[in-house]
Amino acid sequence: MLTSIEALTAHIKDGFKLAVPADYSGIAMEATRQIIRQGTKNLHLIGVPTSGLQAELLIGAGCVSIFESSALTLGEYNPAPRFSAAINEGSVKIVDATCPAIHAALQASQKGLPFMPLRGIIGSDILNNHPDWKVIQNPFSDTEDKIVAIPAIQPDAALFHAPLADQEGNVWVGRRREQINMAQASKTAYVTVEKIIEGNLLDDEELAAGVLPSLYVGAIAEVPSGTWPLAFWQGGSEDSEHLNLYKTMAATEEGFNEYLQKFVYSGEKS
Amino acid sequence: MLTSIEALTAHIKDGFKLAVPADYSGIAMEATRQIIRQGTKNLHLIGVPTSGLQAELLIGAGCVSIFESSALTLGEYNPAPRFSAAINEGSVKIVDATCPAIHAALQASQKGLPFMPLRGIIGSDILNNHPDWKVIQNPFSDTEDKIVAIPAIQPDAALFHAPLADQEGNVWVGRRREQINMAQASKTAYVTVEKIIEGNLLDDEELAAGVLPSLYVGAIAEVPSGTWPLAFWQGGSEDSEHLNLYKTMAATEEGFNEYLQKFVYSGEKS
Amino acid sequence: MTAASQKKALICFIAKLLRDCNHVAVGASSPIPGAAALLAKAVWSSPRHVNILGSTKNNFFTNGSQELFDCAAQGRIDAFFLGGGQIDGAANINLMGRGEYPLNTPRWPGTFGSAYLYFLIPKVILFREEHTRRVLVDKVDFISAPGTSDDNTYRTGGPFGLLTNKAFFKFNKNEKRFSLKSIHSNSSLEDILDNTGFAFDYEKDTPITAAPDPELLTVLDNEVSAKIKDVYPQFAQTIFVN
Amino acid sequence: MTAASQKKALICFIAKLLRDCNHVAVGASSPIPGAAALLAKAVWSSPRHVNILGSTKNNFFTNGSQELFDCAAQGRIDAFFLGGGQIDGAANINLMGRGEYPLNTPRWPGTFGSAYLYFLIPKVILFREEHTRRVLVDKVDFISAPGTSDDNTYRTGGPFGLLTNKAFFKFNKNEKRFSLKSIHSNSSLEDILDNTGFAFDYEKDTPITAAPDPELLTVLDNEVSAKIKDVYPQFAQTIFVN
Repeated sequence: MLTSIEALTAHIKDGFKLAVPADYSGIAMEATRQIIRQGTKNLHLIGVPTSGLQAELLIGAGCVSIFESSALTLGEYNPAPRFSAAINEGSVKIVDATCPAIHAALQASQKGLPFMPLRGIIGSDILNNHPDWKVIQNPFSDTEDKIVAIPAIQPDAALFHAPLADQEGNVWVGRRREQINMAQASKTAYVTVEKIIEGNLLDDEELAAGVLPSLYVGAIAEVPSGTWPLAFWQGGSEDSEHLNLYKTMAATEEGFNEYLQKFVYSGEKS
Repeated sequence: MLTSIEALTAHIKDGFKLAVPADYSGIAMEATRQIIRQGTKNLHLIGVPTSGLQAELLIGAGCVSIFESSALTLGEYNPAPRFSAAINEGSVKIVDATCPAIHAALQASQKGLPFMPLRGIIGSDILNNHPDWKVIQNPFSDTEDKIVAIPAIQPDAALFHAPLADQEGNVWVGRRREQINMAQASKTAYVTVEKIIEGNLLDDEELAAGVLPSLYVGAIAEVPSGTWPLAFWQGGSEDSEHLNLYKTMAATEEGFNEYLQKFVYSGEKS
Repeated sequence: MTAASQKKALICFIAKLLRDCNHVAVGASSPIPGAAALLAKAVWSSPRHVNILGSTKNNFFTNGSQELFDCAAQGRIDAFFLGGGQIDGAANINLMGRGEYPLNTPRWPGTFGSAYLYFLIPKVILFREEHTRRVLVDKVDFISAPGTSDDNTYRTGGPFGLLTNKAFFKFNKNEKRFSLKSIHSNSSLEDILDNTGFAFDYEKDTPITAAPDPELLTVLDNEVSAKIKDVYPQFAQTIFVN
Repeated sequence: MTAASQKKALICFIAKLLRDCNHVAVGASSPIPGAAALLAKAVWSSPRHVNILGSTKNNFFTNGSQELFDCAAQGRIDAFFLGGGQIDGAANINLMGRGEYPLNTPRWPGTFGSAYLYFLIPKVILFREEHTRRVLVDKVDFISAPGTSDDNTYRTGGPFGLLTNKAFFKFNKNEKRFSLKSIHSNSSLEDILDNTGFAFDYEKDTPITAAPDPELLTVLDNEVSAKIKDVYPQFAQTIFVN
């Protein structure tokens, strides 16, 4: 259960359906670089409910065949150059959703349901272009009342970064409970953490309230500053200088490859 | 927001749809006695997903017209005498469910959905006798695949007991997250707590993970040992002697009325 | 056989049934199955996860009381225990009451999660100590949860077997019938036939239930008893000397 | 009018629109609406609840990133802000990209929660500083979220108005049309007509947007600035002297 980052990402195979959280949660960026280093291909990447630099890098490095999410945003560093290039080339299949629909699809999986209904969406071109959603009649209404049915998505794995884990394999995610939903919706979860502590997080009721139990966890690796260069809600702020550098270098494919060489394959950190 | 127990229960009006948790959660027993004292009638009581002495007392005292739940159990003090009497007399309308269906109905309300689908149940006499559930075809299956649709239940209020609240109206429920679901599914929540503390529970990320935010809370009263004679997961164990006494006294209607006189109207505690 | 050693034998019997499981969930008021799960975990480290529901200390769920049901639907609970005021020969169980619903006499607490968990947990062990025609009936008065479902109904779980204080039956899903597997040493085939209200398959020479492995009993008494005292204090008093 | 005082004027303008709300949610990268919500709370204690999404310290949600959507569906969020690369005269918004989907040029980040929140939050204020025909178009290339729905569609929310750095429009749901309510002092009716790509209702004598209340500005500068610095440090640098 407690392992190295290399052993952790080795579980993530070609063609995996991989769920990752949004930037305000905890992004396993070091694990993402390791996925690129190990050469994983054809990921079906699910941004829950959005993604950012993580998806941008994986798409740019050619690891992704399907990207399913509600947005790919680099925040103030937008537009995302490799994502934009992939869109223009049509080289990655994009499944565009809206945030609560991604949550609903995962929650259906978490609850073992074939689908969840969801309000809104009707009249959006998202619905007209989505390959999987259906519009059904609300069975409890006597008059016309259409509602969107969102089929379950069960990822092969969830991958994220959290503040703490213990030696039993429990992970403290605190208020970032979308990580609990993601993990329970997925077949398993691979988690990098700032720190692995002695004892059992569940022995303290204050901590227990924010714990993902080990039942749902496949592997944990201790990776301090594992979200770099992104911010971490229980850690450092973003490395703005690096993100500006990324924006500059990734503007061309050559520059992006140089970026990969330097910051992914050679592992430089500034 | 912070108020007396009398002011808190005064919000609970005749005919309210009232959600209460199961005994392992936190039962607002002192508030329950105050509801009886104030003479509330025609409650539609929802045990989430079951209830115990709380429902038994409210039914016995004539406060309940509908009891909707998956069970009413006094644990080792079963059978529940006033519940059994009400069943025999047909004096209370009973809507029998199964635990995850109660959760699904509340979660539909929490999510603003008209219904939630739910696996299982088909072939149970619960389904044949339930007034509200429907069986629908899974819209994503090409072959016959029936699934139960559970319509939303939106209680007028949730009522429960929790360890802590702060002066801003935030409540710490810890791992007892069904209380968060109940509160969000209901129009508002009335909460008794062991202790009200200074400051803001959300300022500490360890505590924050187990907090029900004040947005969802209508009133809070500080009621130490508020679950007596029931146990509390963050407090004392049950008063077995009193529960045995209840079982003996409540075996007859006269004995139950004597119990009410002594332990509810006169407020004795042993 | 004393009452205590009879209960210990049931604990050891169940423990062996749980050895192939990863995660066993048990109700807080089910001390014999709970003790069995704790014993199996102590002896074989399998099941790896034991969850005592309703308890705070020995329960690792952190997502509220709905997590049990979600977890079952995810296929992450391998074994669970159900009982019933009535259990019939098709493994239908009745937790609602005797007589005609809704005016049952007696009325029992209600269906709890059985109408769901019975469908979704692969190894549901029906456990009821009382072995009488009052409990083991030809047809339950109310189906809280059906023992079997037709092929069109989504069902990944169901009854594995039925354990009482007289015998152990396995359930045959295709034939929708129990078959007697072993008879406890305090009973006999005649006793079973006299006290079972439903028809079931059996061999004339149905074996006696094997006595509990002495090593299991030793671990139960010496290592697991403290844990059981912690979770089920009143029950522990009835089976352990001190 | 300096850029800073123009932004402060927008903050004060929005604050007044939020005064009748109990709970306002704002994105972490929406500093002007966020500052406005904090200002309104400071001055009037209304809205009582301000939630800065994506922030940790100024966000009271504790149920994961789906709580925003659940909370909106419960009717517990009174006001929210949406923008868009394109906004059209029927209040349809496009966050997806210009040109034909899916090969947009440019492609923007995506629809986020707009296709849901626009239906469920009563007072959605469309806020986009840029007021040009590039942004305010006759018809969006892609409807991320529609401005209106037919009567059979469940919808409890929608557009209240559109605020830009030139003007404020209110949206008329029945006529599915914006009507110009006030023109900021740096602009004119002619300027608005020149730079708006959709038709809208207006009066010849549309008033000038009132200058911000000096008391509001004082509270903003003296009391709320610290809070805004805390939440939006870079933005605070651009509008506050120190």
